[in-house]
Amino acid sequence: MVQQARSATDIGVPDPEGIYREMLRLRHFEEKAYELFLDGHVNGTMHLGVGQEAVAAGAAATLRPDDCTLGTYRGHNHVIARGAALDASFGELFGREIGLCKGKGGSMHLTSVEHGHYGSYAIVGAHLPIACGTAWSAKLRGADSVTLCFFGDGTTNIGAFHEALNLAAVWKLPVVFICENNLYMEFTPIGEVTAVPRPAADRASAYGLKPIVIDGNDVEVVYAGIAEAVDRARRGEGPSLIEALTYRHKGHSRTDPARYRPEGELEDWMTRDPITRFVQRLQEAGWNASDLERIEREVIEEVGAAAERALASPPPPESELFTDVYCAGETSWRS
Amino acid sequence: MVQQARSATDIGVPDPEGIYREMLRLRHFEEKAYELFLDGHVNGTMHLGVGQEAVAAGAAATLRPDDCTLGTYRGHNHVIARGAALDASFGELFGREIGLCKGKGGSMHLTSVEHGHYGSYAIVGAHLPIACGTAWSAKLRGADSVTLCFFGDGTTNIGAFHEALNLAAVWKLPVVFICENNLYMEFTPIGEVTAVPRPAADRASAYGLKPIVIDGNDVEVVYAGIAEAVDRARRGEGPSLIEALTYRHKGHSRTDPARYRPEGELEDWMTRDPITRFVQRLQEAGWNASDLERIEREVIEEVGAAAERALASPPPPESELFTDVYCAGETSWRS
Amino acid sequence: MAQLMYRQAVAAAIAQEIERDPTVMLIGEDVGAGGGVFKATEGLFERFGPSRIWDTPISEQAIIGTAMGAAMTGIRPVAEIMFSDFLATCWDGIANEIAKMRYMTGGQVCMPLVIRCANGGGVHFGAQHSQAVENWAMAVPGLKVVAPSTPADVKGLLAAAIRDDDPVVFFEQKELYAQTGEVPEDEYVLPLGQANVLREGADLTLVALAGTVKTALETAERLAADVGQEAEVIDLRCLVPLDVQTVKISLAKTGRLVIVEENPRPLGWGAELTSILVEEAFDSLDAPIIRVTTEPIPLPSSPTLERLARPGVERTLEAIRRL
Amino acid sequence: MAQLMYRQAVAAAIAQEIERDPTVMLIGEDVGAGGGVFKATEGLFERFGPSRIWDTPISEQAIIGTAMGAAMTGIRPVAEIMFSDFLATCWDGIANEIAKMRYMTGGQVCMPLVIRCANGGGVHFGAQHSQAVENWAMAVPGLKVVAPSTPADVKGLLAAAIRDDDPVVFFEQKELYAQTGEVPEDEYVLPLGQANVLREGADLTLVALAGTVKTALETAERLAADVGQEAEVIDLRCLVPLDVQTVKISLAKTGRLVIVEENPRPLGWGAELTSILVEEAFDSLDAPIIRVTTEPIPLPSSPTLERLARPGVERTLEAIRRL
Ligand SMILES: Cc1ncc(C[n+]2csc(CCOP(=O)(O)OP(=O)(O)O)c2C)c(N)n1
Ligand SMILES: Cc1ncc(C[n+]2csc(CCOP(=O)(O)OP(=O)(O)O)c2C)c(N)n1
Ligand SMILES: [Mg+2]
Ligand SMILES: [Mg+2]
Repeated sequence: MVQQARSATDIGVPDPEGIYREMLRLRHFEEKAYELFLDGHVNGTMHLGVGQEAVAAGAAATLRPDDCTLGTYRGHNHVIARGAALDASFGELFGREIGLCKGKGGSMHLTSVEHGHYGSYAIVGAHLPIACGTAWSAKLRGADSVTLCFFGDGTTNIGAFHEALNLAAVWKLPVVFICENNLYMEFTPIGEVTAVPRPAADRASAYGLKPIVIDGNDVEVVYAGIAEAVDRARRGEGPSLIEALTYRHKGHSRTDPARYRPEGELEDWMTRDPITRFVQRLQEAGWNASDLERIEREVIEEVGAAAERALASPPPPESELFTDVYCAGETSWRS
Repeated sequence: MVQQARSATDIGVPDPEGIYREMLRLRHFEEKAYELFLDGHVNGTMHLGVGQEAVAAGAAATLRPDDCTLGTYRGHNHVIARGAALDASFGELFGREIGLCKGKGGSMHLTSVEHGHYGSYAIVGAHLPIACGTAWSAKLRGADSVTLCFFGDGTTNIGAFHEALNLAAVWKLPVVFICENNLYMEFTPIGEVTAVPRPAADRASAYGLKPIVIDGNDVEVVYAGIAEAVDRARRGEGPSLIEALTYRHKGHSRTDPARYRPEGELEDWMTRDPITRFVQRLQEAGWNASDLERIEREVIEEVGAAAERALASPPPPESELFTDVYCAGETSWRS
Repeated sequence: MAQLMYRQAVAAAIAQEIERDPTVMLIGEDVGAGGGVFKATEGLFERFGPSRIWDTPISEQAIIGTAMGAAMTGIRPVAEIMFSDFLATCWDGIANEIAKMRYMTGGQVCMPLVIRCANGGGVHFGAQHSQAVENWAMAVPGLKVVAPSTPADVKGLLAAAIRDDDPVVFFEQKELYAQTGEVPEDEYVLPLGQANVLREGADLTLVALAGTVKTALETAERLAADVGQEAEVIDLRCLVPLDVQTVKISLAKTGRLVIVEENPRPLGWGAELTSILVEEAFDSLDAPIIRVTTEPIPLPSSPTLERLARPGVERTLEAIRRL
Repeated sequence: MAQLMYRQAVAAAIAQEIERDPTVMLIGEDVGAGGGVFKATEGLFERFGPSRIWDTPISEQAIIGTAMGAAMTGIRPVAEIMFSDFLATCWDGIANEIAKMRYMTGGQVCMPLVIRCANGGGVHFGAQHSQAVENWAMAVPGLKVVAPSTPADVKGLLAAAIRDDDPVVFFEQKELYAQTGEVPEDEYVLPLGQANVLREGADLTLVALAGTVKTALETAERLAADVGQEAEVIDLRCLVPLDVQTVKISLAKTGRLVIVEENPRPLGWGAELTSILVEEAFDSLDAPIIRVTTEPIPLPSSPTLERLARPGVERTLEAIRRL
């Protein structure tokens, strides 16, 4: 069931301005990254989350600093929403010293443990069992922190999904699995390769879980839905599986023109753009347009300045090649 | 829902004597194998299917010679029910030249392609995707043959289960997945490690399939349930997932004393022994005890003679070491 | 002859075999309507349709298992695992089932299937999309392993792999997908297990595979220009079957051998080749066999670091100086 | 000192570390109440209960992923993958995630975990339960690899592996589980990466690991008795870190070296060792380095064939004759 946003006057998130600003930061980060990709500054590949900002921003707003998140190669939104610096995030895309991972990870592996973000994973499904582990760890350490694990609709068909969901349920782990159903796995409509209409929610009962479908483009709905699951997890009542319906405005990766989309689909979803919708909500609730525009200008400036700083950063020093393989600090495969 | 056997007078299998004889062959094969294991004739390990004969015998009776079956390390029942010779089956356990696989496979890998049995697999879950392949192949070749894939309750928690079930459903493959729920994965009660009470049936809806639970110790119920699924598959209506409730009388493998069982459990299930029950049914239907006993004596003799022939077979010749790796007939890893 | 890109040669080989043999099927993620993420199967779906080209869910275990079940029962599947790194997600199917089934059953089944994947680095995709893992496959008895370096070899060897009755893991070099070369337009099949001597020379032997063939050839040119030494360059083309004979003949002539391999140390394929040559051609060795490999680290995504990590001309020249 | 079986030494090491460090956890299939299929964890559940000993479903990917997530966040998990063959079912987690995460994140995480598994043949379990795959793990940069040959080494090296901040794949030799030996009763920890010279000799060097150590020692005795040659026997104990130095010192003395390894050819660990020695100790070599390995085939279950396939004393003696 797609839930509807709450009443028009009170905005259903704790810090509406903060959420608005966050969604804008995600959006403008991605737009800037795309521009710089076309200019040849981004190495390798890149998967943008434009259009999916409400999930990352709404989810992050439900968390404490000691909570854990894990995401995918389409993961810029999630690490930034947890608090990672924009310049370090850009820097990682550009393979620079300033990068979150010193340039060793790249666009698909943005990680900021400092902010509780335990990695972006580029092999589909791999991080779902890992999320069980961070959640299990909290339980073992007697901490009441919660793990949020983001993944796509296509990920629900891989074996690791099944193993992780079952173990989380059996061990009642404090983890919330959030499927961002953006209709496509790469170029293939998810319905063509999935035995059920709702790739995540229709599997929930296989793990004794409630099916939960939310409007992933309504940040208030996202916040409410995930907050409830996070609370449950924090109370020790076990995992949840949430399917958030959303859409990526860009292609799958790099410069994919997304020709596989039926005509009108993008346009249709653009009318449900999560930022536009939230702006409408804020305005209905009495925020004035000029304030909102000012915030957006501030964000654009912040993002631009961060990109500049990242571009000004040098590549990692050659000495970095052999560090971080083993804890001893070099490639100590021989003694 | 556990279905009940049909009315007392007409036996719900096409060839009651054949089924009776088959179940006895399976039972006495296993008992003899156990005896010879204790005498040191079986190499490595061995997993007996004593108590689970109704599933293999009932299932095999629904099949045509061109149908495919795949099973597990607990797979003696299944290959024999398809028609594999008893002496060659024993021979494989003993590592002899006469063995189904020339002694190269062992107890866990009994295979008789000649009889449509495409292997016993010893890594949990591995064969479920392979069963998709034999079913897909039939479809591609325009054959209306069907694949039956046997596995245990514990297997429902591994990733390969999920991937296979989804693909089978999406591609509407002519395959019937048969979970023999014998309550345990090795030493652990299945309920302790599974998020739902019915490890297979409670997952069916995740693949758009109907939940089907049958009494796996009633060979008539097994026959009827599987025949229906096989017909569906043959008509091109896609896969089924059947959970057959059964019990293994012996331990998990080798000489496991199965101390993890609650007291009285085995005794309770012994009262539902599939062979004893079928004997009762036959007697109720007018068969006389002396005929049934005569058949059993014949089977015991057949099994004993087969074991003797296998024991008389030599070990495989040393020249077999390097054959069968590659089709060219030797270990042609260097040219 | 046609000028084809390496990736177009993939499609050409598959098309050739699909047309020739009704049991050849392509199966994988986005191999159909999408044309493959590397465009290596572009045009096949339009040409042969969904009865021959099968798009799957993201289910590598199911892809590999399905290919195996089909191969045992009369089909010749060509399964794509998008990146060779992902072989790890279905390694049980490949290493424990496909590679062993024929042997375990005493020869009751054949396993005529091909597993294609994009292998290697140089495109800054980071540690999980850049590995060269042909050594993983080589280490599993029962598999054949092919890794072509040119568009023509792609066509000839992929066709051969599809016709072969044994399972073949076919490594396509990611970095080379856009490289062009002459490819025979007619039916074209090469034998598996024949190395290719791409350059003759009497002073030393350079052995390479797939992406490092270019490195070896460039090194040989530099060497000739700089110090007047003539290197023989051998493209192995296959790791299994391994054409030891061609390498031995060259070594007997040159007495000195350097291996350029993209597998990271330890245990790249050059280690086995070295070991075989030491055991069987010890007397030919005038100097140690040196291996130039990817460094023993996960591959970094930053181009600066990635370049340092992979075997290149400079490191190869330096190795030659150590002979 | 106590007389313990190899498998009891596993439990002893885990018990020692669980008592010492509240973050050490054991996780795996039937490791708890069941005591492990090899009885290697027997008694731990009774002693430490379900808060330290965690039974799982048959979900190898979940076991490995869970261990990884926990290791990144302050826990030291010891994960059991019952048979080393099954590493293939969770190879992505091991080779692509656990091994690379530290590097990919620029050192933001540590990965202090151990993956234990029963490795090797000799018990007639057939091709899917008998492989020696320590070479698979050695080929992945970022992993450490340990394979002890005695009960005492099991205790000392497993303790070290648990205390190590890097991920360690710990191969227990299936065939040796019931073998007994002296094991220190007090706290006992050995360093990783130190080979053990088990027998001194000046005529040749035998290098072995885990199950082949016994073969090497027996071969040395036979050699001394039969032809009066004295072989030095080195137990590597670890493949990563690899103690090349100890081997080089021995080779410098003996000039001749034979490797006895259970990995099948091609690409067993001996290949890398050979390659390193050829590159770095070429002048020490008075003869080719010969490797005695499992044959390049899936392992047959029939004892007659299995015995022929694996490296034994006879084949080692024969190799020595070829030096
Ligand atoms: C195991 C594995 N198989 C295939 C891929 C290639 N791949 C990368 S993204 C992707 C699609 C994932 O779809 P979805 O889960 O819906 O996430 P989205 O990209 O839509 O966010 C695929 C197939 C991969 N990275 N890992
Ligand atoms: C991937 C894998 N993990 C673990 C094992 C070890 N193992 C063998 S049988 C078994 C239990 C299987 O239980 P179930 O599926 O219920 O089948 P049953 O033995 O009861 O017939 C386990 C864990 C294995 N063979 N493969
Ligand atoms: Mg998607
Ligand atoms: Mg069971």
